[in-house]
Amino acid sequence: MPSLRLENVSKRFGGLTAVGDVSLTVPEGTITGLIGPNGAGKSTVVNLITGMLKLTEGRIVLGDEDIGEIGPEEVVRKGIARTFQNIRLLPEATVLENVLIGFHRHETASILAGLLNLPSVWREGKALRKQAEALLERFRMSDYADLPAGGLAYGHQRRVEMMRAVASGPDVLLLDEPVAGMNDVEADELGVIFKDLAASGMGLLLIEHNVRFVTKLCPVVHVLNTGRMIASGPAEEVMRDPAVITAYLGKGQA
Amino acid sequence: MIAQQLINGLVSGAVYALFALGFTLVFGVQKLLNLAHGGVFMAGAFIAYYAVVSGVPFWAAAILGTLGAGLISVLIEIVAFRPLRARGQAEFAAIVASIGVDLILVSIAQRVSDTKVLKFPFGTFPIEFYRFWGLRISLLQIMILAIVAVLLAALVFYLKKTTFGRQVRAVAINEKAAALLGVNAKAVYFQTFFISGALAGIAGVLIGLSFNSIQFLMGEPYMLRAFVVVVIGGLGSIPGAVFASLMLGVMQTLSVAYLPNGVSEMIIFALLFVVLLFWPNGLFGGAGLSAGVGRR
Amino acid sequence: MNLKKTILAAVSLAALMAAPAKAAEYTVLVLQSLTGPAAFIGTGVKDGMVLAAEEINAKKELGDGNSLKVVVADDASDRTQTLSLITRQASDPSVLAVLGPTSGSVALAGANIANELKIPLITTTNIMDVLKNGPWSFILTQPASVTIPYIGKYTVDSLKVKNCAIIGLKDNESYVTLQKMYEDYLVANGGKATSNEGIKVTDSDFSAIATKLADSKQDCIFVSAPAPQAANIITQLRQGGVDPKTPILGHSSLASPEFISKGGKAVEGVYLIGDWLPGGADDFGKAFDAAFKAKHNAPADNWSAVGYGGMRVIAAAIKAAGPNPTRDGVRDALTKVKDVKVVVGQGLYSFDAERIPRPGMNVLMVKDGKFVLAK
Amino acid sequence: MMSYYQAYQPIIDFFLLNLGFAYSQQVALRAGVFSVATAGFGALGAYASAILVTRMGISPALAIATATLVGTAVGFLLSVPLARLRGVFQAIATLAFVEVIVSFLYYAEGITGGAIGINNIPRMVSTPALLAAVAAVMYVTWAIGRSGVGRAFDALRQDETVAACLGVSIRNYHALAFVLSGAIGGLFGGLQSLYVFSIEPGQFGFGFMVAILTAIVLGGRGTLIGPVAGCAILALLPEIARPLAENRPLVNGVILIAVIIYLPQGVGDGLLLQWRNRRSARRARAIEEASRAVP
Repeated sequence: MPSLRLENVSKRFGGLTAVGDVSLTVPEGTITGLIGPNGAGKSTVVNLITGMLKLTEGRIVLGDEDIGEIGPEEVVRKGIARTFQNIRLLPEATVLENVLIGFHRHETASILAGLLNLPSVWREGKALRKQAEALLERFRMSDYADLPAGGLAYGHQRRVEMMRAVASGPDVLLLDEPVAGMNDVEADELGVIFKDLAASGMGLLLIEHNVRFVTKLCPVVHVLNTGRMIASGPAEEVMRDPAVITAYLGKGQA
Repeated sequence: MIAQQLINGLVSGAVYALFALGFTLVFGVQKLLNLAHGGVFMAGAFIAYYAVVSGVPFWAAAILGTLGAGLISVLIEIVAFRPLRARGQAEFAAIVASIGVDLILVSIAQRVSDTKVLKFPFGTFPIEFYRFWGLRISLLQIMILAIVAVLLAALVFYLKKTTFGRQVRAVAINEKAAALLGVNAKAVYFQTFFISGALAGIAGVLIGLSFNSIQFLMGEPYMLRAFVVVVIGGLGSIPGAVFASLMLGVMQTLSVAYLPNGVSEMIIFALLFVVLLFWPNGLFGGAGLSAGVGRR
Repeated sequence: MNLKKTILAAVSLAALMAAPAKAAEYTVLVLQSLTGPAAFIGTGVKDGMVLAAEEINAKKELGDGNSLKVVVADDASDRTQTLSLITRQASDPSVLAVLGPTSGSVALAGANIANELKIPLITTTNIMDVLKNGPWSFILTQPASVTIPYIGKYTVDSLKVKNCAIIGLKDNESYVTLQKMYEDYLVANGGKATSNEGIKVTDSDFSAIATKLADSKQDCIFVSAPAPQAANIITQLRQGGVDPKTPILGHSSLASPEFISKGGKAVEGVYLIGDWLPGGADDFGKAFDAAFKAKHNAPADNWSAVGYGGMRVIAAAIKAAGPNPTRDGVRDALTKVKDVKVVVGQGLYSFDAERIPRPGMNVLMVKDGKFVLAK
Repeated sequence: MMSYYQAYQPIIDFFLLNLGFAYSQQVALRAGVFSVATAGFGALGAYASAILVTRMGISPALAIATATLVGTAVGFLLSVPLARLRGVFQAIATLAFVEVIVSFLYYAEGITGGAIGINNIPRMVSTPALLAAVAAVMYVTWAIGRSGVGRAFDALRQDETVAACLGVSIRNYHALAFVLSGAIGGLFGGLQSLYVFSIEPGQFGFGFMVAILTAIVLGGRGTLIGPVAGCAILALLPEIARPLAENRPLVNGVILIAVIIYLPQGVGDGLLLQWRNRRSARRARAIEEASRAVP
């Protein structure tokens, strides 16, 4: 699977630099960490990769293809999926329906066939349903398949969002604070699944607030502060970096 | 004659501007379309009319119409818009709810006026004409241009130079962030709706006065014009609305004067589609609103 | 207690005996636009019709204690309502005829369904297509081809002008027909329409048209719009500097008190035609005007006068259809209606061989804030 | 019984016609397209079939097929500038579109008859034909609900950004919604003009637009039964109480506000969702109890 590279990426809103000169790589089969305090620009990085924001400078490359200009729909088709910091499910749809829409980019039945409900459509529908059910099984959510997603508990909603992203079959998965608001037990349960996904060859970019969680999972961690990359490297090393400590704890503590 | 027609066009355009400003102001702050704006405009004219026929002097009736329209507009915010905003995803719901409000206002007006076309009594405003360089311009036309200019200046001053104006712009950019900074978003919405309604109300009074006609459907053509104005000028843009209104007024009079009967309407709306196709944010950029999901 | 009962029984018995054996109630459906865009026509027509029916019943004009039963319905100019209401009422065999619908394509749709269901129907409109639709549909008002020559002739023969600017509604079919007919009349007499300004019923800004006409040359201006809007147009024409000596003319839509109340001094001297001379042209008309005033506390307008005549015409047809009238009988009698006394035009209402009504028109002018016959 | 049916037959037929237009409106709203163009599509379809039948003597079936095609084509053309725009622009532009169509119908007298419209159109459409057309449209609506198209529409309606991030092409699916809305609108416009004897521009204006929009907001934007519920309620209201018929705009206004605030999914969709929620609450309880039973 191809890996994702950001090369000297910048994003300015008017005079304000949200992200400045950031470079990082998400290699296949690993979980890469991206941490930083609130307002450091982590979500901006995700939005730049997924085609929601225009780059001011720099390149975003997947494998050897520049994907820095294409829109969000195209980005997905290139093999990049994401979750949202503030969970965004389709509230009226059931858990299963939320996951099914994740398969959208793999659907092959023609629109005309869909309008007429031809056999090709229901054959494909059946196959997708099977795949979705397998995914539910993997995330231990089978019991909730027919429940409206909007009414689920917080942790379960996070899982639905993740399943939906995984359903699109990405090479690179961007997780925007996936364990925010979860306790350690719940978080570690998800950690297992992440490792599992990485083992299958997928590259994961884990954007987190929870330092403990990131150090546990990620061999390489990048630290962002006020839009700049202030440290990169193995987790333990980075956490000892004085610049990182200052950024996290404030100047007085350093 | 062309100079005379330009004056006619500028006067019509100035009143379009008054109407469109209130409409675009609410959109700029709320990102919601208030399709009841035409109804509020009509209500302003109705209030002033019934005040005049019950003996109130015209200037006081005009103020009553303006304030009344402002209050109706605030009422719309409370009854129809606020519950929707609280729920989120109000874009579509606001369109529906404001159409509903408009239907109610128009039905009430139809009932009150018994479907009749009303007119301010003779002598409500002196009819005087001034002639120079072969042109005729009435006292009323001069007054309209003056009022529009004054109100426009006041509005710009209010938005750019006062605390309230800064708050409005803060809420327009990001309601949550503004709230964190201590801006009372509810108060901002109240004021924008009031100003928007008052502008519509005074436009209604001026139109009713200068074109001798107050009736329950009078908002409809102005609402349609306002669509063209905000698309060309950019939704939420005040200079855009003013420029587009004047342009529209002039275009319309010139097409009545020089083009075959009936095409002016089609030209105007065709223009709307052309602008949408090539400059979806309007010729003046609007309030930094992107049209659709994509890199911005 | 007992006594009371006995008296009651006696009274009702007496009432029964007093009623002649053949006493009958003839039901007529008055289906007009009482709400919606054509309500200004429909409401007046309905008021006139109801008044006429009350008079006919009070004066026992149908004889033998027979009476008219009027069912009033509103279609709001909505064809769904028109078709539903007519279909439903027609399924009741006691309904002999329909007076309505008011105008526009709703009237045409009404005519279609009446011919399909075979029930006599008199629309308020003057559209000839209603007659072409079949033998069961009639028109109450005179088509443009009958009325417009009255004002056309006045323009050409009395005012001696024939090149006129025309301002007219383009979104209402009766107004369009009328102004076209007027143009045709001018052309047939060697004149022409110098310009043709289309307006919409919600328009109120006529400054551009006024400036244009102030600058162009025409011998007269013909305005085809509802009364208040026409008053507004003429006011703006005068303010826009149109030569005050240019005669301004219009058709029967101007024959409403609103034209004068909204136009004031600006409409002085405007020529128009009317079915109804306000106040009434003869004793019959004056009596109607008085009765209307007594009932509605407002003077009768053109449309209530038209409606009054409509009810008189259908009553005459029902009477002529003899005892136990059928829809067939009423229809046949309608085609033979001749010289029914009405309050419009020259006072006598007949259908000609093509079922076109011909009570005639009056050419009026505004003088000192009143409609008077134009010389 | 038979005469009873005859007396109410127009109500049934008009219900079916409105239902068709309601599906045209629904398919747009379902995909998150804020279009009110159905009135314009209906007008074009109606005039197309009326002109073909009355002036060229073309068979009704062919005329209605042409009407559908005209609606489809115009829906596609409209989607070119509008499919990529935000909702409010779509609303404004489609309102203006209806206005352009109506102005054109008044203006192009030679083709459309101007304000007089087209009259004496033979009635060539009967209840069975209307039923068949409604059934066909309902089938397609149902099929959409079962396919990826429906999933994409539903995703777009509920959250455009999420849909885009899952690879749903906003432009393509909004264009598809415009095309479907145009096709259905054109089809029922064609049917209508061969049913009501006469057509004129005014009937396709603001009033028509509001009536159809009210039916969908009232019934629901997402399900097959939404339009049926909405149209049925609106058709029955004036039959239940005449005052409701005489104040129709007022009633529509109150319905629009009340429903969008208190029952935003509409009566049909809302009830369906409520039923599902109640069932799911039971399920959730059951799951919880089961997990408690196994320590």
